[in-house]
Amino acid sequence: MYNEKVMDHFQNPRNVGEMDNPSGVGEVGNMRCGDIMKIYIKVENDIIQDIKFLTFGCGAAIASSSALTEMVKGKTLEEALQITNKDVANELGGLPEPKLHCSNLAADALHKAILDFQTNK
Amino acid sequence: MYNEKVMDHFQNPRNVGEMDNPSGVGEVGNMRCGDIMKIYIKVENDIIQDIKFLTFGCGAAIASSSALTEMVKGKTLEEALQITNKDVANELGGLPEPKLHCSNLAADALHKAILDFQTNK
Amino acid sequence: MKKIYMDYSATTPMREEVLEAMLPYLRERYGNPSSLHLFGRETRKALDEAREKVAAGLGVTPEEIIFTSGGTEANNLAIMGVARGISSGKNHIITSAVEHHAALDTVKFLGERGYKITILPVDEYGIVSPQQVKDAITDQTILVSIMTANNEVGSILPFEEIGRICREKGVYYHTDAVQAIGHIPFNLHEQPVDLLSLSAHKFYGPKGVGALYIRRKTRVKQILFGGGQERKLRPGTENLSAIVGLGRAMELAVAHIPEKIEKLSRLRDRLIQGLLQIEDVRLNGHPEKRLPGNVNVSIFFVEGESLLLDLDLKGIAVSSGSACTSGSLDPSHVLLAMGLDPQIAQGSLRFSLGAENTIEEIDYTLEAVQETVQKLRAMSPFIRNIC
Amino acid sequence: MKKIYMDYSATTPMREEVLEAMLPYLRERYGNPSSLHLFGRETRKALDEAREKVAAGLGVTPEEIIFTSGGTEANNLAIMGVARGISSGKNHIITSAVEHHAALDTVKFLGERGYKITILPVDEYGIVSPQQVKDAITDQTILVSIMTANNEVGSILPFEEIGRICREKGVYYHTDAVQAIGHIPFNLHEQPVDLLSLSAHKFYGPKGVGALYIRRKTRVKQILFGGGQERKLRPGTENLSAIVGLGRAMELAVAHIPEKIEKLSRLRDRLIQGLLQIEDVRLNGHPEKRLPGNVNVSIFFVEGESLLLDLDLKGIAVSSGSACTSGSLDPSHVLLAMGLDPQIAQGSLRFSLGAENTIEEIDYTLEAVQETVQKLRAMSPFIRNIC
Ligand SMILES: Cc1ncc(COP(=O)(O)O)c(C=O)c1O
Ligand SMILES: Cc1ncc(COP(=O)(O)O)c(C=O)c1O
Repeated sequence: MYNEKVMDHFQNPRNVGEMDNPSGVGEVGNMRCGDIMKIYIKVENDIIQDIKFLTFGCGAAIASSSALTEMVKGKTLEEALQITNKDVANELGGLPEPKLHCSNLAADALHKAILDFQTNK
Repeated sequence: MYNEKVMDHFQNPRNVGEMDNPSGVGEVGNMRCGDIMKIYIKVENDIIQDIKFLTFGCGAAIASSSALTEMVKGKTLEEALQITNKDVANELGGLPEPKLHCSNLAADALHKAILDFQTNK
Repeated sequence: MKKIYMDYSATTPMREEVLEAMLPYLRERYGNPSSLHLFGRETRKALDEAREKVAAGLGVTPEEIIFTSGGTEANNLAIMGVARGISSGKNHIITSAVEHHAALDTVKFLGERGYKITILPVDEYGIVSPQQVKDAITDQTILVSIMTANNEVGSILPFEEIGRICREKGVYYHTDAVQAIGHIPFNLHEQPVDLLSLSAHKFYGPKGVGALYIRRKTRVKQILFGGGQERKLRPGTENLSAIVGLGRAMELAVAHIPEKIEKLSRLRDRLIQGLLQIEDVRLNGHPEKRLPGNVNVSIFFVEGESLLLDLDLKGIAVSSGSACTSGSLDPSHVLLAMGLDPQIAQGSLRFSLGAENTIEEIDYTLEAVQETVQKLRAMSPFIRNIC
Repeated sequence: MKKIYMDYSATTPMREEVLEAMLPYLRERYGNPSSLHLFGRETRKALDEAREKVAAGLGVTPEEIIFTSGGTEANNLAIMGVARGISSGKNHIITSAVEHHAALDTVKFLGERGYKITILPVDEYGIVSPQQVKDAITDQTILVSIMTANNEVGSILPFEEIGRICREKGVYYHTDAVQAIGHIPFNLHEQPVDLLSLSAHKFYGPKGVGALYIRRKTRVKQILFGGGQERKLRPGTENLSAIVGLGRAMELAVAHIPEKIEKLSRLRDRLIQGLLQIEDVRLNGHPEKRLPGNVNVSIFFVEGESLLLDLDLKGIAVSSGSACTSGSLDPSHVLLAMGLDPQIAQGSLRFSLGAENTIEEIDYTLEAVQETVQKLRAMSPFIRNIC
């Protein structure tokens, strides 16, 4: 069902965990399918220096979160804001159809985290 | 589908054929299933001395005709009139359900032949 | 005793290669294809591959193939499924008088349910003309269901032209190709067909599995309810080994069709010629537009079951009408629709030839038929009445 | 890597004896059972014998058994068939919220078609009480369809009492026994059941075949149309090898049930106890009235598919919900009906044990689950929010 890249991110998720004193936190949740993602970012000089995630969800949700954190680390906020859920799915080499809309929300969580940072700055 | 006794009568039908100068002839036909039986009898002293049949029909029809001719030969007309289609089926050790009503009409043909004899006597 | 099978239209023996393909799925690969774990993924893969093979055999895409429990269910799903999928309020369905009961009776059932139905008559060969279809289509018509080739008399219908007319008129076209697949060349990609039924056991595959081809964007609704299998169109745990067998059988069936046709039709023509040399025998079905393995004759003055029974005693397996109605007592609805007298229809035999028949078998059969006919005619009250 | 199958409720491996019984019908005995000739008669005989075996296993007569393509079709035929068979104008059907979709969705479909339907709620264990059924029956009720044992949480329903009530009220009772046959003792002769569905692949038989028991004199009409097979109730060339397999599987399934129950429930209880030792795990389904092989737990703060996936990587095959819905994203309708919070329902796993599981596998599994839960909880945003 999932390709190797997805399974790798699922088995060895990068950047799992909470963060002390994050610059911003974003959470998205989809009540229908129940996946919840929480992204913490540490921003310095408009650059995402560190990023962590917590996810309750299926394999696709966990892999998307993990992949996103890798894609984003070291990027400027502007660059990070350009990343879409679709980019994450592409980075993973594709996700099964039924997972595309429910479990692939990591970019949304990131954007919320950036907004959170910008709002509270 | 058919038991051995039926198959034996089908394979080696007794008393097949026409009869010259029969005492009586009876024919029954069932339009729905298309079986047609014709029974010829030769009667002397109220006894069926000889009997022949011609049948267009399925295995059950042929076997019933054959079995009937054996049952009847040498019987008095009165005895012969007592024989029912059911008796013929029993003599054959039974027939498949769907064949009981359409293809088991030999006794009817016999009764017609007797009637024919009695009417024209 | 010799055992000669000449009832390939009723069902075929499975090819050894097909059984080989199935065996792992009857043994160690038993996972439910809907399961996400390893056991399920390996059977899901097999399911996908079988779908690809069936699609490739038809020249279509895998997403257009729905597996069913056989030709009967495929026909039911096509006809009732289209009827259920229509939202326009239109309600007219056209079929023909020579369809298999799995199509004909489904249409009749919809007739009882308030649909308008037209059952087209056929010519003396059991063929519906494209013009008849054209004339029957109204602005209320949703579906035309007319078979590819007839299972009893073997006539091949002008399905391509019929499809073209349906396409022009914007009406769905379903064809029951149960007797055609693997026996005549076929490329759905080039043909204006929206739905097509097939059944594996008619082309050396397993019994109990078939498929419905549903052209992309054709609106069909499920007719059985349950799990989400087969794109929600056909619920129930998949009959995996049989589906794998269907895939393999399809691969084999579409290979070397011209050679198979050539071989079979030679046998067929020899049998026909021989049979027609018996007095008062007529060939049913079209003399040329005919399945390569089909021989259907009426043998006057004698009845079909007794013919069949006597031939069976000589080791020859043939059919008097289609297998599923041969238990019944009515003469074939196909022969009656072709205008045969009921009594003559009743004296009909179908020889359907296949992969393992030989010239020797044909010749043995011809002798046997001659003997049988002679014997039964000697018992017949008709021959004297009529001649 | 170890491969541990704990998804016997999704499907079972076929027993070697069953395959042995089937093989002749996949090879040389290929005749169509409707054919009158030798090839057909030998398969007709096999069909009759299989029917006798299934009937004997249930304690009923062969005429009361109709073969279908599986449990799904059996349920559809039972429910739609009874609805179609009713001539009194009554139109109320009762079912429960925890039925398999093959029953529930069929009833809902009839609801759309104008039938009145009642979907009874269940208690926290997924059980419908006889009293609820009694209260729901009206003078319009034609059918109660309530399963014997639930496929997800394993609860055994009071089908006997429910049947008795239906009998008293003169209402047909159908029970979906797909998960019960071969797993709990059963003698239909003594039970007030009018219709019962079963599926061979759930008790070590082949996929793609099932049966519907229809008590004599129960009025049921066909729902698919075609040939006259299965007393006109289920048309289509019979899936002969699978039916023979079903017959053999039934023979084997009903033998030694007490011993099988004893062995399985010991494994089951060991697994349950071990799982409950993990923090924040609850058992779903009835603690005692439960299928001997079923373990269903909710593991708080983590999601089912990721649990399943991680266990799969460790070679353990389990299910998160029933196989046919595990492709979908909705939490189990059964767990929701039992009152579970959607998020908790989503973190549920079903272990269904069977013939080949061992104590070692149970212990290995327990360790694996512990590890997996730990890993996934470390990623979960909930555990921190809630605790
Ligand atoms: C033309 C045709 N359609 C449909 C069917 C039904 O197929 P099945 O018996 O596999 O359901 C048959 C064969 O019986 C057939 O010959
Ligand atoms: C309780 C229950 N009913 C019906 C079914 C459907 O059976 P099948 O998949 O064999 O059609 C299943 C299994 O999937 C089941 O567990």
